[in-house]
Amino acid sequence: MSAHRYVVTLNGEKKEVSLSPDGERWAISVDGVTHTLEQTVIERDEIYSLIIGGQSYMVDLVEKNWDSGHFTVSALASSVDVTVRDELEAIAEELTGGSNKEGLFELKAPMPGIVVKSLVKAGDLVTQGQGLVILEAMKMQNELASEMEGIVQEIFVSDGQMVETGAPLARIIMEDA
Amino acid sequence: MSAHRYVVTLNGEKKEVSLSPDGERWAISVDGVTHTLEQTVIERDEIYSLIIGGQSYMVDLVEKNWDSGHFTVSALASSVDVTVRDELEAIAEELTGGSNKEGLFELKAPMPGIVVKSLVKAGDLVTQGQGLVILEAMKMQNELASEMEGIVQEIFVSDGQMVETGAPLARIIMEDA
Amino acid sequence: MAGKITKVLVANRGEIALRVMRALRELEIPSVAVYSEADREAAHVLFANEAVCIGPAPSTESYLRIDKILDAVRKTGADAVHPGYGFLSENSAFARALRDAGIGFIGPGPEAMEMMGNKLTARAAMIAAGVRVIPGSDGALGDPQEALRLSREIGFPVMLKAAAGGGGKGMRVVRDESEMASALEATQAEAAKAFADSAVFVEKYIEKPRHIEIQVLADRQGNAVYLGERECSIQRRHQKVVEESPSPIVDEAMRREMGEMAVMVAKACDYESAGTVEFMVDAHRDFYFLEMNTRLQVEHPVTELTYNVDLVKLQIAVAGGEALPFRQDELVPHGWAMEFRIYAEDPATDFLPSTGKILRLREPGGPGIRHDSGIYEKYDVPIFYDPLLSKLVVYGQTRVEVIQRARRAFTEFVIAGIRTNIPFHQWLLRQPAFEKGDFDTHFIDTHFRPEYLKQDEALPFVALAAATLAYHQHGRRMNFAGLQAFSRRPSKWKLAARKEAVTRRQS
Amino acid sequence: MAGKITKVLVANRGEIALRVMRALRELEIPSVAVYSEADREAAHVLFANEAVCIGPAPSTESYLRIDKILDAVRKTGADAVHPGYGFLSENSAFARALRDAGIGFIGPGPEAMEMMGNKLTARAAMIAAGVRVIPGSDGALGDPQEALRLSREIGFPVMLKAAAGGGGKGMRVVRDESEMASALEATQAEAAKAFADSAVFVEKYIEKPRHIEIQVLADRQGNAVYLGERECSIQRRHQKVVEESPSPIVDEAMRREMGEMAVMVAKACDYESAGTVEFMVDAHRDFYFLEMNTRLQVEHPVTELTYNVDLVKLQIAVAGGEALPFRQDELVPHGWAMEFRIYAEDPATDFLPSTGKILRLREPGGPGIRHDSGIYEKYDVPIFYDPLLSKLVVYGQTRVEVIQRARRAFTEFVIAGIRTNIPFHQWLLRQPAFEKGDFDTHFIDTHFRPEYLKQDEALPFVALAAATLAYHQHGRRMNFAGLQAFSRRPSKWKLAARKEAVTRRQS
Repeated sequence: MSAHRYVVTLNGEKKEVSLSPDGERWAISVDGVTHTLEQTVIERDEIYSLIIGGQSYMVDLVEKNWDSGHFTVSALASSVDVTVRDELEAIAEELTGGSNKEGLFELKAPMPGIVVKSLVKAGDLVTQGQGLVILEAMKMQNELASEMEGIVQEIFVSDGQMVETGAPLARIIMEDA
Repeated sequence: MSAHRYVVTLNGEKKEVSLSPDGERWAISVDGVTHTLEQTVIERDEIYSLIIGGQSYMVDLVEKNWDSGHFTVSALASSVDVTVRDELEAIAEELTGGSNKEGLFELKAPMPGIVVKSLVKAGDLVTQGQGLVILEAMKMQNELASEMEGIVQEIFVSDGQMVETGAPLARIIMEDA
Repeated sequence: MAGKITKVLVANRGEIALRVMRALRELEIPSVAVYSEADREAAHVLFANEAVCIGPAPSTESYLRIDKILDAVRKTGADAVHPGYGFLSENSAFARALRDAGIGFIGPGPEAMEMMGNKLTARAAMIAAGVRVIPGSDGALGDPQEALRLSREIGFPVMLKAAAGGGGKGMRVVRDESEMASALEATQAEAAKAFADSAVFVEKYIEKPRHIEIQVLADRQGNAVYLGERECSIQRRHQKVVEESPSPIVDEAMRREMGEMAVMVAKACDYESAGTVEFMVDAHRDFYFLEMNTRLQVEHPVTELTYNVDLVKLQIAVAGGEALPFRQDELVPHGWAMEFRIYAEDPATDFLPSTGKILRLREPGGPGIRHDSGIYEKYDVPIFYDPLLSKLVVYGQTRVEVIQRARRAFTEFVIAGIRTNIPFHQWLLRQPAFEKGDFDTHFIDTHFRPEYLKQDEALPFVALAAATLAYHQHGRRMNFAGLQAFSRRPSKWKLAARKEAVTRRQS
Repeated sequence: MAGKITKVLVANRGEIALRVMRALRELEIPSVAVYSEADREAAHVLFANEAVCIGPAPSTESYLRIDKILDAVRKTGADAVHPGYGFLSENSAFARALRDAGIGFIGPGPEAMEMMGNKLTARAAMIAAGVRVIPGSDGALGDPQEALRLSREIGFPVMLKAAAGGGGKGMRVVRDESEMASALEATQAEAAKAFADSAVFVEKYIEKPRHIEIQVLADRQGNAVYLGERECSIQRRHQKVVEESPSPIVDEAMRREMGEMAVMVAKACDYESAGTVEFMVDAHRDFYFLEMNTRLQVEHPVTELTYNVDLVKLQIAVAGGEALPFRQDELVPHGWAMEFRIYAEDPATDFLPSTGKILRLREPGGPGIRHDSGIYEKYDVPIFYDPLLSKLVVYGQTRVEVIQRARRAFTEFVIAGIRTNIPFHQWLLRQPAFEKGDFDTHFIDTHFRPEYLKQDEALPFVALAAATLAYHQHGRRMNFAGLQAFSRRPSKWKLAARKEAVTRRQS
């Protein structure tokens, strides 16, 4: 009857989750409230059927990263990102400040595409919402903007370059950083 | 341009196959006749697109056993079983006689099911085509017959027993064996 | 039960449970699945809003248990039950139990089920109502003289049938008077031996019989209409395999005549909901009442396509007390539809059932394709139930277009991991007699042989090439991986495992 | 080219290439795919009988290269080309090059394309033919007096438009006479600044404009018919998103009137094959010719469903010299159809395009669902082309049924790994104005906000539970695997790798 403790982040909220086997079912407590659920694995790490309080759900684990605990879960005609950490890991990360860096904005490619043009260069002062890079994907040009006011520290791409999702495009730092 | 040699069995026929990379394509020779083919891997070990002489084929590797070289390949609205062996392995197996045993018939379950009834018992004389076991699967009863005349050496199952595909049900041996 | 239906329990499994749940979802009525222990992963459980386990795998311990289904109804607060086809769908005790519990039954009343459930009482009632049945003696024949007299009335050829017989046994065709005496003696002897009952009766022998049925719909207000015919003559061991609507041999006049007779049958048993009146049709296109199926049929989609109706939603409306939304003269069929039942059975080995995991599923798409399925990729088909996996229903402007479209659809259809009868359908769609619509219920038995099944001639080379490439590339990768094995950066999980291993070794 | 078509090259990609190849396969005509280097794994390449690479990823170097497509035609021996929509489908030079090479073009002649390709000449020709166009000045306005005089003729409100403008820029609505002078001055100044050309013309301002188009079909024998209308007002940035047939505002009389005008347009340009005449319809249901699209439209399936025809097969028949198989009075629509375009773009982030691998694809099924798709599970959507992935087309008896069915279908539809606009469709299907059919081309802009998108309220808990279970179980397995690692029986492959490693170390 050992309960396993996790910290789960979903839609920006952190939840304390404890999971314990309960016969052929699971007891799962989220922030202190317990639910009983029945899980059937249709395809390991891929497709589950969950029955929770009599309600039936088909769930697809679309993306998963076992090391970071990041998942994209598809169910109920929609999908959502979830991060699961062991409780001890989560505490350790909190103590060391994790990888959060304040006073810094890194623009990453939200999709694969071709860099049409950089709108700014290193040393430029930019405002929040100002366009930094134009990225073309699927015949459409998209202006990608800065999320904070600051100075352009570096542009990582050159015009005409193809980039993958997540590729760093530009870094903005706080003026007094 | 080293050619790799395989012995491939398909529809009961053995073919000598040699495979050599040819730029971005492959040259594949079957019993001395060479074809050029282009392969694109859509999903590794799962889905290929092959273009052979301008003709396009989508191929699914449905079942595969890397040790035995047994594959079930689905393409062209149908499927077929294929066995691939390294040339040296194939020769070695031929020399040791493989696992063929003559003068013996082992009845195996062709599908999962429930044994309704054994129609014979050990020591019975049976003719070719005589029913040995009735197996029920999906509400239908199927009488499974002997492929040779002989003596029932053993019945491996009891009435009411559930069996999986390939489970041995009965063994018939030649009268003078 | 009366008034609006707010939650429906579907007392079935497989494709028909999904079909019913789709209609419910369109009406925004929550659905409840019931399932046996073997069906926890079944498609209908995954689709339903709620799911209740009702017992072990054998249907006698689950899907056929009225008490357990009533428990599930109570537990979930469902106010109506849809029975699908098979299982309890024509069980009048079930319909009665629901009525007694104040739960709606989406189907006819138990009285109609009982009247139509017994072939002999149904026949008698239909004769009384003026419905045409297959002419024959209503009781056992005494001597050859009586047999001769009745046969002359009916007209030769006739069929002698053991009263206790069934499944094609104890039957003998008599083509003219001279054969009667010896045939009767032989049939009686055979009947006595096989069934310990020598009673034999005589019936008109139907040559080149076709099985054609009429869809009817009736409401509580007393309205009843017919929605044309379905041709169901492509059968194997009395199991339908391909159905179509319209029938290649039914014209407008015949449709009206059969339809009106079917409505007469429905009215004679005070029918409510969707039902089917089955007829036997002979080579002269004369038709005879066979029986009434007091439920939704497997092959209902071909009618839905040609009449552009949703029979399940109409059943639900009628069960909720609504009147039918159309009159007979508003029901005009358009186009042509054909249903191909996809069974988990291998046509190459005498249709041996096949079960196992569906490793790959790729469904046909594009114009004129409807797929009513009870499976999905990675589903493990259990051994306990009917082998019907899904139904591919094809629609088009003409019968020729439907056949061409079905051939195209089967080039797209991939179900891998288990054997199906798709190769049979591919064979059927190339038969000139089938293309001409020239067939009867004996068609498969007389025309099909496993050795006629054909694969594309390019398949062997394509498969050989693909398998050789796979084996070769896998080997290369494995060798490479072997070389790399010791230089890899250990993952977090491996480190954890190593630590645990060390800890255990120490303890 | 004349006579029977025996092999067709499809000069397109994506769902439309598949749509055309399905028709070809039904007719048993082999199909040839052409593909760019980025499209080697595209669905149309996998579906085709033959496939030819025609160059690098950018369409200017592949799908738009007439010379390369002609090479592919010659190489494969195709005797006709189907252009799909987009790319070269309305390029008269392409149609002419094929004609010169003696290759069939499945579409209209280059003359009709040219006449309709230029908006100004098309407008002039249609006025000459007696077709109603949006009233306006045919040239640039001089002074406010001329503008006032013309506007009085047309009737206020009017729209001032920069002649060189486009895409919504350099336009200004003038509601009454008093606003004219200042509005004209402002628009001219704006035009001069934006387009270096101050020419401005005046046109009737269409309030609450709806985009409604008529499908026409014409053959070489001079027959031309219309197949009803398609309502295409649900647009975002002039890109159609949802189309339906019939239109909620078109009745039989209006359909006939619009249809006859569309046939007049087709005859005025000697049209052959399938084409579409687009109209702008105002709040009073008055309609004006906008342009003719001389090709198959994306949204052709809604017409196929309501008229039970196969437009692609009819195009092929007409291109082969056959006459249309029906007369106007035989064409009667039944039921209702709606098409939902599935785009790879994320409605939550201002419809940002999304590409990547489709990790899971589960398509809706059952009654009334047609899926015209250009994708498959494991397909990697490239970044170079139009974001249209597929079209979900829903059919039913009434508009209400179609909406209910579409909602149901979207509960079944899983496309995972990339973002799609499915959440937008789910939002749209719950808008009362959409349900009532009360919308115009501004609907999305005025009504939609990303924050209106909703997910099921049970999703967070279900996702949390599933992810936690997965993480937990994976961890357990990894620990177990770690403990077992050294006790495993080595496989044949590992032995081979070890041997090779040893060999290399020794050498």
